[in-house]
Amino acid sequence: AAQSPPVTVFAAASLRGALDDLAAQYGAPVTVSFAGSGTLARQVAAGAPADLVVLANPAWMDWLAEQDVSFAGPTRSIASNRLVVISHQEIEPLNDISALPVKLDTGRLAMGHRDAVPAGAYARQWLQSIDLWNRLEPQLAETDNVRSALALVARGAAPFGIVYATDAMAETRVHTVFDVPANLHDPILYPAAALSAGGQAFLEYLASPAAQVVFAAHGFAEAPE
Amino acid sequence: MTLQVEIKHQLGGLSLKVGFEAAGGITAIFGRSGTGKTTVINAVAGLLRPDAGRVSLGGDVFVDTASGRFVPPAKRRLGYVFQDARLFPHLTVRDNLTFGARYAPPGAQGAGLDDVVALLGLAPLMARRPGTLSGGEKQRVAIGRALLSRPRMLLMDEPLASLDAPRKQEILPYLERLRDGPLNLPILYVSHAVDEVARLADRLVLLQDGEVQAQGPLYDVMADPAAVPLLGVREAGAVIEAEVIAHADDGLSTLRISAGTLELPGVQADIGARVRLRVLAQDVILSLSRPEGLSSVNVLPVRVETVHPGGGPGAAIGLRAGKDRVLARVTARAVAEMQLAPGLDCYAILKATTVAPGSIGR
Amino acid sequence: MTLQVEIKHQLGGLSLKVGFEAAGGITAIFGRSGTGKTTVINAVAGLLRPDAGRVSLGGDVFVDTASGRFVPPAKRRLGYVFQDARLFPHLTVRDNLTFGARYAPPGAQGAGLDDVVALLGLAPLMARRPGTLSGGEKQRVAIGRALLSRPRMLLMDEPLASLDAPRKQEILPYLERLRDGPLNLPILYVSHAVDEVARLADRLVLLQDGEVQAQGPLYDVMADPAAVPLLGVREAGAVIEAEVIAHADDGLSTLRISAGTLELPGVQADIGARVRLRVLAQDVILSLSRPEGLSSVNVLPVRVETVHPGGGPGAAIGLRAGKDRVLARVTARAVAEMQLAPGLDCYAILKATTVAPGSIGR
Amino acid sequence: MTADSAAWEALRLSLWVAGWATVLAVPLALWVAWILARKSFWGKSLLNAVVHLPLVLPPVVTGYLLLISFSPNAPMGQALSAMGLQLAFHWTGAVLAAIVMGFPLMVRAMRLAIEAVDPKLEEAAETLGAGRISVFARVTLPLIGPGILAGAVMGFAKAMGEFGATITFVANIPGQTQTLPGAIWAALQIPGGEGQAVTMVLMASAVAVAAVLLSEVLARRVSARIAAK
Amino acid sequence: MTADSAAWEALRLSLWVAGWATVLAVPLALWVAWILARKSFWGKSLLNAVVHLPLVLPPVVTGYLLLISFSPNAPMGQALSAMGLQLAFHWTGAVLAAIVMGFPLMVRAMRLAIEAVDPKLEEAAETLGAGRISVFARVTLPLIGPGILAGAVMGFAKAMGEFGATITFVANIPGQTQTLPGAIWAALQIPGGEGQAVTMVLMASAVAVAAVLLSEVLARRVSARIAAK
Ligand SMILES: Nc1ncnc2c1ncn2[C@@H]1O[C@H](COP(=O)(O)OP(=O)(O)OP(=O)(O)O)[C@@H](O)[C@H]1O
Ligand SMILES: Nc1ncnc2c1ncn2[C@@H]1O[C@H](COP(=O)(O)OP(=O)(O)OP(=O)(O)O)[C@@H](O)[C@H]1O
Ligand code: MOO
Ligand SMILES: [Mg+2]
Ligand SMILES: [Mg+2]
Repeated sequence: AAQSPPVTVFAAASLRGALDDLAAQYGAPVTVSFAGSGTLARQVAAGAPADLVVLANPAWMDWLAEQDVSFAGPTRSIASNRLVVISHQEIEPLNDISALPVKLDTGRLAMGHRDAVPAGAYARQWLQSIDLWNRLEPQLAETDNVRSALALVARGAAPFGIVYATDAMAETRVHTVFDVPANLHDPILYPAAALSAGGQAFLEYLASPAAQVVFAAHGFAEAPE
Repeated sequence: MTLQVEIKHQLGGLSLKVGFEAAGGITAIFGRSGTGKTTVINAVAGLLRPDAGRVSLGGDVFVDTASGRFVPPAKRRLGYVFQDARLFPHLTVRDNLTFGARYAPPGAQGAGLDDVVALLGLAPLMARRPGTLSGGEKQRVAIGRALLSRPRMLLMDEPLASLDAPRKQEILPYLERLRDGPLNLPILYVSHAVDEVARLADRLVLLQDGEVQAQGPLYDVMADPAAVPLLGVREAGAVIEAEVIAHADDGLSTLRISAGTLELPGVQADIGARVRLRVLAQDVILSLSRPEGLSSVNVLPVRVETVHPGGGPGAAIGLRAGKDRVLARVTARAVAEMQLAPGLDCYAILKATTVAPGSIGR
Repeated sequence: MTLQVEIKHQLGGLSLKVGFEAAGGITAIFGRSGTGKTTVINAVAGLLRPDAGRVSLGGDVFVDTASGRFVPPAKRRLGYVFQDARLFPHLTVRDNLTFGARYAPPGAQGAGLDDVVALLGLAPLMARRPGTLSGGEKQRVAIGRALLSRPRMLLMDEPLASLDAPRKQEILPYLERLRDGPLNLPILYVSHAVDEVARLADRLVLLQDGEVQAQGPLYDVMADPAAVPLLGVREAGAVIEAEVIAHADDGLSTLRISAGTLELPGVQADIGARVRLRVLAQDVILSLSRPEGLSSVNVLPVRVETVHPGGGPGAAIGLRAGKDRVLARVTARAVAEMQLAPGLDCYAILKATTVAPGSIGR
Repeated sequence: MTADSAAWEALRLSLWVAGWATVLAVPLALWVAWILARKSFWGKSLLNAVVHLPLVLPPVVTGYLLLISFSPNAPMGQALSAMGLQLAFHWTGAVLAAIVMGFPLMVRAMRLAIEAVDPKLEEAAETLGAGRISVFARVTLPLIGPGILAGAVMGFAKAMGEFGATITFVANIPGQTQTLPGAIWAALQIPGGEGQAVTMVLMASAVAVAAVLLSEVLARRVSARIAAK
Repeated sequence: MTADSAAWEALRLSLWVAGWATVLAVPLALWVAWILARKSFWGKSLLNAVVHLPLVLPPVVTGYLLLISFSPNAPMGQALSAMGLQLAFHWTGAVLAAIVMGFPLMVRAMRLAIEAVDPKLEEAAETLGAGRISVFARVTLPLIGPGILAGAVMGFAKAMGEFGATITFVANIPGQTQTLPGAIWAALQIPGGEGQAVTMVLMASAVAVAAVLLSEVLARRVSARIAAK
């Protein structure tokens, strides 16, 4: 894609890192404006000068599709992710997650806000499905985005947290102690939609095998078709 | 240019109901503390909208509540010397002084900066700011600021209260010159110092509890025995007109009044000029015979017109000296001993030095 | 209780260098505008730290720059009546008046609220706030506030400047009573009104350009011809002591002075009391022969001591009357005609009514 | 918890937090304002700059700095925790965040008011025998009443609106630390949540209007007393 | 763009935005402050409350309201766009957001200063012939200098620190709308990005300290002139 035009991407904050690398590799200048998915969706609906929008939340993409916005192509998910439980201290992986409340003791369990942050919503689905929600709810530390939850655990302000696998991988001060089974919550997808030809080109690049290698290096998985 | 004031205003417990005229010259407002003097001046200046009434200067109607007319202060061109100096703290003395100059219409006549600075002794203060001025210095700047705005009329609320006597003696003649000079600047003047008022004023308005108690030419009001409680016993006295007829080498001048001649020191006026003399009632001694060998050289034949017993042991004696009226204050005992009664002819001794330069005007 | 002041201070262009004592009674500070009067009082009050010097009252050293001692104002217990009233705008008149009462030590003697309110005519204002008071009303509240703090000494900076004459005549005797009463409250008093100063003061400090020009007992300084330019020509005059010996039915009292007796109206003192009389130089007439048939009843035999020609046409004649000194102001022509010279015996005529009630003190 | 009851709960918590923040911050801000207005000392400029810092830094940073200082595993947090005072993830921490964020506003308002007081009045009080504390309590304090009120209402308003530092420091836990701004933000993060957000924005606005009106009425009463000086 | 040059770029933009916001907001805030301090009219309380609103609402809401009002497909945004003024997703919008967010602070400081001016001085100027505008320019304005300065420095500081409304209204586009707070926030989104954030926090702090110091020096010069009244 050597002769591609410059693109402006509005992208969910949790993609920072991976997208930076991909932008650097792309053959044209890529500017990325990071924000939360809700903010992004509204901005695009309001006429933001975006060529491509990548959200961390399919619900917001559904909302955006209903607005008066003309996409340059079909929406598609460019990556998927997993939830993990992380700890501040290096401990044995939890084979039995029902031990979590005991391990937590009086500490806090950091995660995204149960409704407002997609990672938090997935975490709640999972905790409810395994009947730990009611037990843990009083001890939650719900944050404004998943990276804040990660930071809480990284600094030790909270001993445990539920974040994306990608976050856990990038932060050296946390330890993954449990992999959340993907079937216990909605699929974690990053839907993207192009608003211009340039955006469409970059979207295609993101879906390309070369890009997927970079995604994988950051811990993302390929999105199911 | 005549100022006509006719206002009613309710201010807390005080019902102000004042009507007076101030035609040319200096009109003094006199009255006890809290009687409404400042309030009246504020109404003239436009800082107070009276509940009802009319204020006009010459042909210009400043306020007429009947027709709803109200001219804002800035358009009235009245130079107001406030009871509190109200200098602009952020401006130097110089900038305070020249503040109003630019708003005067191009042709407006008025005092020049250098004259005013010299008169008020402000030269060493020009670069200072009001914060560090002494009380008297502030007051002087305030006077200068009002003068230099080239007003059509001056409103002065106790302008000389915190000035020393020598400075007052410099400023008073200046005010007289303003009154008498080509500008003929009318002045409304509040003061508690009777000697200032007696010297300067052409008309007097006596206020009491928000109402006019007496008003009229200075002569009449000052000689009104009813005004004595307000003026103070020591300050009552008549004012008479005289013509300067000669200046002698020793500094004494001869002045003619209707009843004869007086020899007075320190008269500044030219020969032929008419001047105004203040004769304090208490400075007049009565004698049945023409006195001999006295240091006092001014003796006038007079006839007793009225004998007005005062509240205490004194009595006010109204005298006719030629066409003039003179007031003498003597003890009740002297009234009895000398058998003072209307129609009696006797002699009034005026001490030469009692008529100080300051009490000669016009 | 003696106040001793000895300070040096540089204030802008003014080098203050003042040393004086104020022992009991009233010490007046007199001087032209900007001469440093307020600055001196501020140093006494503790509102100004002098560059160098010492201030003490009785045994208490307030300031001693040599030892670094400085007593804060609150600990000095001096009642300060400021040149600008400085009332607390958020407090009613009543609360302003009583502000200082609680800081006085339990046993402190002093004026009572009711007395002060009556004296100053504040009763109708008690619930008001300073914002709406007239100039004179503010000043009265400020006086009352200082009095009611039960101070050990009063500092008064032109306290009566904007008061009407009748009110002054009520306040002055009160200040005299404070001075003379059981409290024996010393007062440091700045005023431009010579009659106030002459009436009240025991000592006079004349300031000029930041330095003491003359100081001493009132008599001496007032009679000092060199002080005349500062005091004003009309105001110079001697002060003599007298004893009240009789009160007649007609209101005249007989007073004995060393040279004879005087008949004066309106003397309030008891028989046997010693009072102070002020005799203005210009109120004294000299006669070579004993005058007859005059309304003036007070004639004293005197001897000329000094003849001091003034700057203008007048001359100040120093007279000895018994043990007292009297000052007369006559014209230069009279000096020549009467051949006034030291050693000449003649008669001084004092008009009965010239000695007003206000000029009798102690 | 229904959406509605969550909104009311957030409002209650916001009022509680803002109330405490205002009450606690006023005396402290007054003290700092007084020092800045009246004293000169080494480091005054630094103090002044520090007071302004929460205005300049993104709120998230302030919240983050608070977290680092007071998190359960930080020394200071542990010390306070031992004294029974938990800040991080507690409403008490929201109070602290609101105090810190509102501090520059309060200090500035009070400082301006103190600087407008004529020191000659304080001198007059001193000559009447009043010591420093009395002068402050009986003269300075009443005269700066409108300024204190202005500072308090600014602090209160800021406390009602504070979001970034609060969510970073105490998180956004419904029923525990979710203040009105947190709840509004959360509602806006859900597609179609605007309706609920509007309700809460109206709540916040109503509180703001009420606070401002109240403060104006009080201020008018105070300054009517002082009237024209 | 390297991380470092991004930081410098964000600093430059922040200074630019804050500078414009301050310059534009001062006269407006002064006018509103004057009205609130001196006039009484129907709706004054409402105006006062509206001015305070950005303090009470979460910044995101303010940003969202701005977005709704001025977005390219909103009527007002289109009108302005036709006049060549783009706000949403432009640095000009960041200026607007900073103005709105800093407005309550500026107005309050200026209002306190105006209320401290003795109207008797203005009356004196009127009697000397000065009309309303002259009185304001030659008496009121110089006397409230310190208050204006205080308001300006508060507004500038707030503009430097504004994040929530800005990111919502103009997004966070590096080199175009990414101010220092946006860059700091973005840095914190990278695990382990604190190091870069710290650099930028120090930059912001340095600017704050400089602005505050400068304003103090200026204020001291102004009030030294006025000295003890
Ligand atoms: N806003 C107000 N509310 C109530 N009373 C007021 C108000 N303003 C003035 N007064 C009263 O009105 C009276 C007249 O005030 P004014 O200032 O005119 O007096 P004045 O004659 O100038 O006195 P002074 O010689 O003491 O200056 C005073 O008693 C004052 O207390
Ligand atoms: N901070 C200052 N800087 C420069 N000059 C000052 C300062 N403060 C006072 N002065 C000057 O010092 C002189 C003495 O002032 P002070 O107030 O003591 O005079 P005063 O004798 O009380 O005069 P007045 O009778 O006019 O009240 C004045 O000329 C004044 O201008
Ligand atoms: O990128 Mo998110 O919206 O914090 O999951
Ligand atoms: Mg008055
Ligand atoms: Mg003085």
